[in-house]
Amino acid sequence: MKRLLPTPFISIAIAVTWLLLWDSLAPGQLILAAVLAVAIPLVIGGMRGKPMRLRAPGAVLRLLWRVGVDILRGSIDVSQAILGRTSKVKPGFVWIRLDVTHDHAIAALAGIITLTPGTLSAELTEDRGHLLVHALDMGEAEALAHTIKARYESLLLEIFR
Amino acid sequence: MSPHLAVVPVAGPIALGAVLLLLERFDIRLRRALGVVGALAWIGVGIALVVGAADGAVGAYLIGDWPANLGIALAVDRLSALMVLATALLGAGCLVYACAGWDRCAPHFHTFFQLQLAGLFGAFLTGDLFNLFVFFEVLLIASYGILLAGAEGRRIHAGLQYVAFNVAVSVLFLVALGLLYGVTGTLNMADMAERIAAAPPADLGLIRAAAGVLLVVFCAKAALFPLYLWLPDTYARAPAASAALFAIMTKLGLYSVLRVYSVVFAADAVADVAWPWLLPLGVATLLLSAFGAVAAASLRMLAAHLILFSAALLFVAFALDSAPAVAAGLYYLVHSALAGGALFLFADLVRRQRRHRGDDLTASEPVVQPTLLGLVYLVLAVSLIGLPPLPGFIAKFALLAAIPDAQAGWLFPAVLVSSLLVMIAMARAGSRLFWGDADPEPVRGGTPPEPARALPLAGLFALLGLNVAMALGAQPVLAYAQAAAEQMQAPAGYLEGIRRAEPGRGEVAP
Amino acid sequence: MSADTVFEAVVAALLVVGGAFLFIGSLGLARLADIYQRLHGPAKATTVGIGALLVASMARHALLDEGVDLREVLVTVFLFLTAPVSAHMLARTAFALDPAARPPAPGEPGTSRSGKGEAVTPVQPRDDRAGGRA
Amino acid sequence: MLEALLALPFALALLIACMTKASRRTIAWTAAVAPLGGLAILGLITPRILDGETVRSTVEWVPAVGLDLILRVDGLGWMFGGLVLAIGALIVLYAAYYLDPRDSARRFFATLLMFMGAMLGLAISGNLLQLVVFWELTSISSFLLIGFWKHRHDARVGARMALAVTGGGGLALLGGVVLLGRIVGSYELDAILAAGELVRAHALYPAALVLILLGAFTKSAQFPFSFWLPHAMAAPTPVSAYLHSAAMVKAGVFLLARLHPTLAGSELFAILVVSTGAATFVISALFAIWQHDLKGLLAYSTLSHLGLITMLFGLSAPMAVVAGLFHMLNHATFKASLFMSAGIIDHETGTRDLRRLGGLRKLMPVTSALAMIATLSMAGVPLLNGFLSKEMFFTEAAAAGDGPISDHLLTLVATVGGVLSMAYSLRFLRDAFFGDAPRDVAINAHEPPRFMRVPVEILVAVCVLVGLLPAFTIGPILEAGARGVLGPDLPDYDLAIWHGFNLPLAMSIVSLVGGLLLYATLQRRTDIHAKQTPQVIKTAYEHVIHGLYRLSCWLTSRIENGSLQRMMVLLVVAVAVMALAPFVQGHALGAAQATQPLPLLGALLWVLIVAGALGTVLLHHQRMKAVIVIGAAGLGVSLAFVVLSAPDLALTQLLVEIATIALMLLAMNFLPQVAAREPRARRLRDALLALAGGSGVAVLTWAVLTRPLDTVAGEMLARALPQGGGTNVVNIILVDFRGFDTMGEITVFAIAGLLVHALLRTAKVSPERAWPDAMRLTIPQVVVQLLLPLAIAVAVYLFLRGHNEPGGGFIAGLVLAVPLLLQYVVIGLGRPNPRLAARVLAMIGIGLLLAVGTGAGAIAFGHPFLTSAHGHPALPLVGHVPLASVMIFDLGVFMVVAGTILLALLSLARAAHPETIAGVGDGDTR
Amino acid sequence: MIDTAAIIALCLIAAAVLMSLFRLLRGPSSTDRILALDTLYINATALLVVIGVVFATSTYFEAALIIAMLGFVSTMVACKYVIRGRIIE
Amino acid sequence: MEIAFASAVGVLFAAGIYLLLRARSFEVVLGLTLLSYGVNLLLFSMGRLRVDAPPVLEQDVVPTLAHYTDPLPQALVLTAIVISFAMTAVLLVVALRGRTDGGSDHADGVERDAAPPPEPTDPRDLPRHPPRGGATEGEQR
Ligand code: NA
Ligand code: NA
Repeated sequence: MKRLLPTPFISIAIAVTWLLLWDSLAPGQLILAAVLAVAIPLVIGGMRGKPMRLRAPGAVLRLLWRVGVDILRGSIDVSQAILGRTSKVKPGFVWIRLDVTHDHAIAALAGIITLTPGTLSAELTEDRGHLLVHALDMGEAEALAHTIKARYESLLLEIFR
Repeated sequence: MSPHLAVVPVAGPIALGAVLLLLERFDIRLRRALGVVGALAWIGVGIALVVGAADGAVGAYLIGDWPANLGIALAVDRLSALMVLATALLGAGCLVYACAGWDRCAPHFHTFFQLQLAGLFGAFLTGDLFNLFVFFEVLLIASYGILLAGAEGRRIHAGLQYVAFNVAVSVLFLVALGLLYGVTGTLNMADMAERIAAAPPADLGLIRAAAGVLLVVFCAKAALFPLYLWLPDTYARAPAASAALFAIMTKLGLYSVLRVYSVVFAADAVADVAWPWLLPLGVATLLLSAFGAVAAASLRMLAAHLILFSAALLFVAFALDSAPAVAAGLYYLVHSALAGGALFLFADLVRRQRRHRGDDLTASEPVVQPTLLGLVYLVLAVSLIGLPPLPGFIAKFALLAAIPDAQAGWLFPAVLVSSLLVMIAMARAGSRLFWGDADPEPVRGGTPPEPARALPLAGLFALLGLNVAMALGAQPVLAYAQAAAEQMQAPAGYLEGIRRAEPGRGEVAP
Repeated sequence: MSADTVFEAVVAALLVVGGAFLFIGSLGLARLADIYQRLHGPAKATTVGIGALLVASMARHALLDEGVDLREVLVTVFLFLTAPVSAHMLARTAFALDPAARPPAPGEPGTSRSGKGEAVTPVQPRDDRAGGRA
Repeated sequence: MLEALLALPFALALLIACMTKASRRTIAWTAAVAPLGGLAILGLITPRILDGETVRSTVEWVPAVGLDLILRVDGLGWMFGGLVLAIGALIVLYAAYYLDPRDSARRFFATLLMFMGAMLGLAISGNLLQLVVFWELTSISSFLLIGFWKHRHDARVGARMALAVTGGGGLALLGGVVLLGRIVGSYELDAILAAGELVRAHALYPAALVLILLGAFTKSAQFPFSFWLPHAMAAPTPVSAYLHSAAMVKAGVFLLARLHPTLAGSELFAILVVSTGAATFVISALFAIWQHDLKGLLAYSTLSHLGLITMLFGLSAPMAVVAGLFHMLNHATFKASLFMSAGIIDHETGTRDLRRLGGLRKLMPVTSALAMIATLSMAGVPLLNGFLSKEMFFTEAAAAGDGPISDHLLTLVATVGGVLSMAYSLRFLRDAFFGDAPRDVAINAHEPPRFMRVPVEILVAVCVLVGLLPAFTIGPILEAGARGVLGPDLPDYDLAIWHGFNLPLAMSIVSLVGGLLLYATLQRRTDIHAKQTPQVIKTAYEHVIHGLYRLSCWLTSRIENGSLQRMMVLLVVAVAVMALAPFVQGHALGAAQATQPLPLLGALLWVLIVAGALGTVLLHHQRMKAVIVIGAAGLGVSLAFVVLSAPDLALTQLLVEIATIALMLLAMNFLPQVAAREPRARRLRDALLALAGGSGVAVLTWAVLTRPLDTVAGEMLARALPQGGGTNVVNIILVDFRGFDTMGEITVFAIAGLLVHALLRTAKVSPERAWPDAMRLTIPQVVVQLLLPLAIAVAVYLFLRGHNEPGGGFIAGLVLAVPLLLQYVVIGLGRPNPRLAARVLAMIGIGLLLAVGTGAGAIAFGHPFLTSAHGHPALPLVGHVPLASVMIFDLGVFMVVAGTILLALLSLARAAHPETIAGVGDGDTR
Repeated sequence: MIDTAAIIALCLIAAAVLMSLFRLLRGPSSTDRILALDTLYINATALLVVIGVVFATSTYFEAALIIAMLGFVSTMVACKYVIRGRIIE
Repeated sequence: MEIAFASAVGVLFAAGIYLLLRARSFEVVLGLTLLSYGVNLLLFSMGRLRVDAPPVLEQDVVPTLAHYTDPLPQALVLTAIVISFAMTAVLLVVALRGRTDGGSDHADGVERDAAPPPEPTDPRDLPRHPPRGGATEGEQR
């Protein structure tokens, strides 16, 4: 099994993508999806990344919900910042020490930070210990860092245990 | 004869080129053998096509079994068959020559070479204007391949200009094609000819403008004044076998002029769109290229200008737009491609036998085989100057004879004076190469150059032999050329041949 | 008001909102003072905007009785995957062009804070000249 | 038989050329077979010739252009051919002794025989074109013979000069002959000789005449083309004796005789020929007096005598023709013997300088005696053959009263010429054979080997015999020759030594006495030895040639200055002219029909495209910026395709755009990042050109867009589904209707990849900038590694869908290649992987084979190339699957596209480290 | 109603395109221009989606998908070029 | 729409021609890229401009030119795009080799007209505004 499906998550993603693309659940498509899900990771061989294991599906859903809400909420704030007087904006950087160590988790966190309006993950240190975040409206830097760690990183720690 | 023979010269070399690519990990001798076998096979196909076309039938081959105007039709008539054969002959000679060693230095050489042949064959055979463009591109990019693979230094820069200029010309080709499609709604040459003949007067301006742009395209490829500036440097710097094969590439431009302006723009309303320009420009090119030959500082530069010279003479011949003149031109075309190609091979031999002077026409350094090379040069020079009894003379004479009285007053002097200039240039070059004083201070050291080996000589002699054969067998060749010219002059037969071709599949399902 | 009308209104609203967010994102790109601020506009408002538009599009297909075209989910997914990466790379590019703008990481020379964790480096808004010299 | 006559010298020349091992003697004997055998054959037909018959033989060569091998021996041909062969035989004998052991006898005799064959062919040509063929052959072989001593500069110059002048004349002759053939309607000699009236009345006659005379005059070294002959004296003496006295230079006057019936008889002919001949006759004789080189003096004398003969043919009276032919023969005998004597003198004393020679009658009495007799014949002393023909010349000059040139003038010219001839003959005699012994030369000079002198003895004997008994010896030959020219017009004449005391005899006496006095006077009053003759014409020629060379270089370097910009400007201008021409000629641009309103999107894309294009122009100096900005224009174009109903195009353009940007940036790492501005004037010029070009294209496009369209595509739409088996018509066109285009297109693509690989594999390229250590991109890496498999799934989807929806092999290939590129960008290539390139190359090769193979597969089923087949076979579980042969074709496309892009990008990426992407075929290539 | 909304959306996107274009041409840094191009790609995706709505077709889905999936490749390549010079290491 | 389209094509051509006439290889590549955009649009438009009529056959719609735009030029343009991409790749690499082999990125292989641009110390730091007074850009550091 491990040899056939070295990266199960990616295989699932492939199958789902395939079925979405055809917008169909016909038997033929299911077979093809399965074939591709097995074949593609094998074909790309050395180019595939480290296997990724998702635990705690509940945490995944919670994270998705939080991110979704934050995106919507943040968007409005950012819109105000853009539409308003730009000189009022008080931007700034903040380094966040990371507790997650898994590459996928770091990437997910960085992605979430960027997708959530108002913040942007600008750089990861070489040792992957710190993430540089740029905030459009700085407010309290410590609070921002805390929010990020509490709202997202904790869930990610749960997921990428 | 199988009707599928028409597509072999295109599909065959592409397939062979791909196979040669896959065989690159094996010994180069395998690729050489396969390549040469292929080249000989294309000659065989060329002969078969010529034989098949000799009766005057226009063979239309419907690729994909679609009607000619929907799909792409190949059209084998006397002219295209002749061009295929000439290309195959020249190509075989060049390939044999290249197998002497250059193919080791140039990565993917054998693949490029076959694909270049495919491009040339395709361009000669196609009956579709856009497909002509595609094959132009195939042969061009393949020519970049055999020009630039393994190249260094100045050759790269010559290549850069060649590539850039040709890409620009290709853009123009597309502009012309676009406009023509936009007005006529078709791409098949025969179909387009009929639609142009029936075009409303309001469309004539656009059609003529498109035809004019297209003419610039072909003339740039064929190196007509003032669009020939790219040629001398490129050809003079190309590896021998490539330059030799390039001898037919300018001829492709000429072929296209002849084909397109005889078939597509044959209607009275547009018949005068090309020829009136070509005659004076051809004469200008003739003289300038002759001057360039006199000024040439190296044998290859001389050869490059002789390529120009031959193209110019062909422009004059074709622009006269009469069957005898075109016939003389076609005969000259084949001859000059073979002889010009041989001169490039010869220049390379000289270069290899003179360590320090290369093929420079300066103070002399003796070649290793003066008698052999001297004789070869003599034959080449006689042929290229147009001295008897070699084909150059026959062609030049036939052309002079075909010049109508009205134009004789200025064309005779132009042709004769330019020939004289070429003669002076070649005499000067030959006497400097073979009769010079020994170097006052010969440079010593290094391994002395070796005499030419059998393989390159075989390639060169094959081309020379063909040239001599063209003189001995001038009558059948000229008769064929005459018939081909008459076929070109009466495009109705071509149109009819394409129109008659029926696909094997049924009509549209209801 | 029938359900369909409500549905249509929602779709229309989504379209307008999506468009608006796109507009705002690009406006931010045009208006904001330095490159780091500008990065926020498109990276966010566009994501939201396109999300809205895609939902509208899917809904529209459903309205036309073509079933829900789930394929468009893929567009959103791919955008959400790639947009942060772009922004991340752009930020690093900006740092590369203007290394002085990058606050030193904890532990790096020049930092005032001992890698205690949440380090905040206040950064003044940068004008154009300083923001990017390339 | 005539064929054998002509073939003999050529065949033997070829044989000798192959005799690499043979001794000089064997070669010489072999060579002698040619003239002797030829004479024998000629002897066989002599009775028929003397009966007035014309012997003919025709071999077809190129009847299509009227160029056949027609051999035609009439009296003239017989006479001239015999002369060529007879002198040729003597020359071969002479040369056998003359040549130095270091000279290549093989090369000499082979070339000599080739020349002999050419001369013979000239003499017996029954077709004017064929005559031109042999004419030029004599030029070529004489070029080789004059330059025989190739190590000598004067020989090379002389050879080139001879070729330039006589070869050029040959081209003129070709022109003249073509005109003549055009007038007459045939190139056959019989027809042309019979058409004299027609020719002279024709409007083209003057042109034809001038061209033909150019040929004749250059060959016979007539004024002002005479300068090449003295310089040809750098040739070995046998060559001079043969070519420059007996044979080649006679070709010109032979041609005058040959075409006499056709060309002669007009005032123009008389004026041109007589004046040219007269000028050559007198001026050359005058120059001959001051020549210090033995051969030089003989050369100028030859010129003078050729002038004399030319003059005679110009006079056109039948008797003048007879005299001309007679003098042609006589001159050949005495001049050939004189040249041979000169060669012997040179051979024995080591010099040809008259200023250093002298008293040779004591050192080599026999040779001296022979030479003196020949000299006297040259001077026109009675009892020798030269006297007889010169006497005839005087007669004709004095009798030419009814011609366009005054007979008094001609009498005067003839007499003056005679005086000068006597004078230079005397100088030759005195300086060489009398007086003191040679100075500063090897004094052990003695008689030459026995057989070297034999040819001279024979020739001098002929001089004497003919001089004493003309009617018995030369009479029949001359008559036959003259009949060949004049036919029934042959006059009665008497070849006697004594015609009574008349004006010609008086002229002879005046010549001899006057010459004696002149020489004595010059000898006493001036120092002949100190004077150098001016070489005005030769200098002029050199100036012309040098000027020509300089002009050529200047012109060529001015035009071909190697500037790409110039090429491009000319291209743009040419197109502008050609596109504008029809509208200048009065064609209308065409009526516009109603246009469509511009939608908002259209306006937006217009702004995007225009801004992108103009932004690129404005920013082009800063290349990185320009690349980004040009991306906007590309995006605009893609979106335009979307709006204008071309989804396939939009997809392709988008993907190509991405790949292009990657390519440009990959390459730009090795190029300067900025460019200097060019001069303002040039920018302005280019801007104007650009404006003209752009607006021209815009107008043409607009004109097409606003007229109705009737295209073949309607039928394609109709047939796409039933016959092409798909609903994406663009894809069906690509893989089916015009699959052949696509095959060519992927060939182009494959070659591009291979070329990029070839160009970068062995090159040593280095980036413009150095960079610190590599950086890790952790976050992008994670995303990209997730994206790649998904993108592959999308590629497969697009590939399968292509036949019915936007997509297809090409797009799928790009969708595969671009994420792979991204993978390399983000993660790097990792360890060098030589097998990577091999795999990619194989992918390209197999792709091409698949595409062609699909086409060929159709042939196997008896259908034309690339005929598609499709069906919907049912598979278990899956159901009906649309399958078409074009999918295999499309798979080929897919493989080529993906492989090529990868190859190109990888090659560029690895450019600085060629070892990592190299690998395929390296064992062979380096 | 949907059509009107779509037109409004189109107008808004058009304005977005123009502003991105402004940043693209104005710069000043290369990062700004790359960012502008990236934004243009996203705007283009939006445009395709809205066009699909207006024309009631899914023909343009593939184009949108491709831009969403691969549009950022240009950005990545350009950024990598500015940062590293060598795009592929 | 036709005028706008034609004028956009014209602008692309004008810009392309201007860059094509520049002396340096990279500009020539840029020019040819713009020209290929222009010519692709031109070629494409020869089937006339149609909005919302992609040549992807739909059921119940008669496959005629009245309902679909002309597909043929689209196929031609696809070929043209592919070929121009191939040519661009080749040209770029030849330019690159010309630069590394000959030391110059001038299209003629030798510097003409103007001195070669001095390299900025850090090429990423380029002047934002072209300097006034005729100095070349490269001279500004
Ligand atoms: Na397709
Ligand atoms: Na392109």
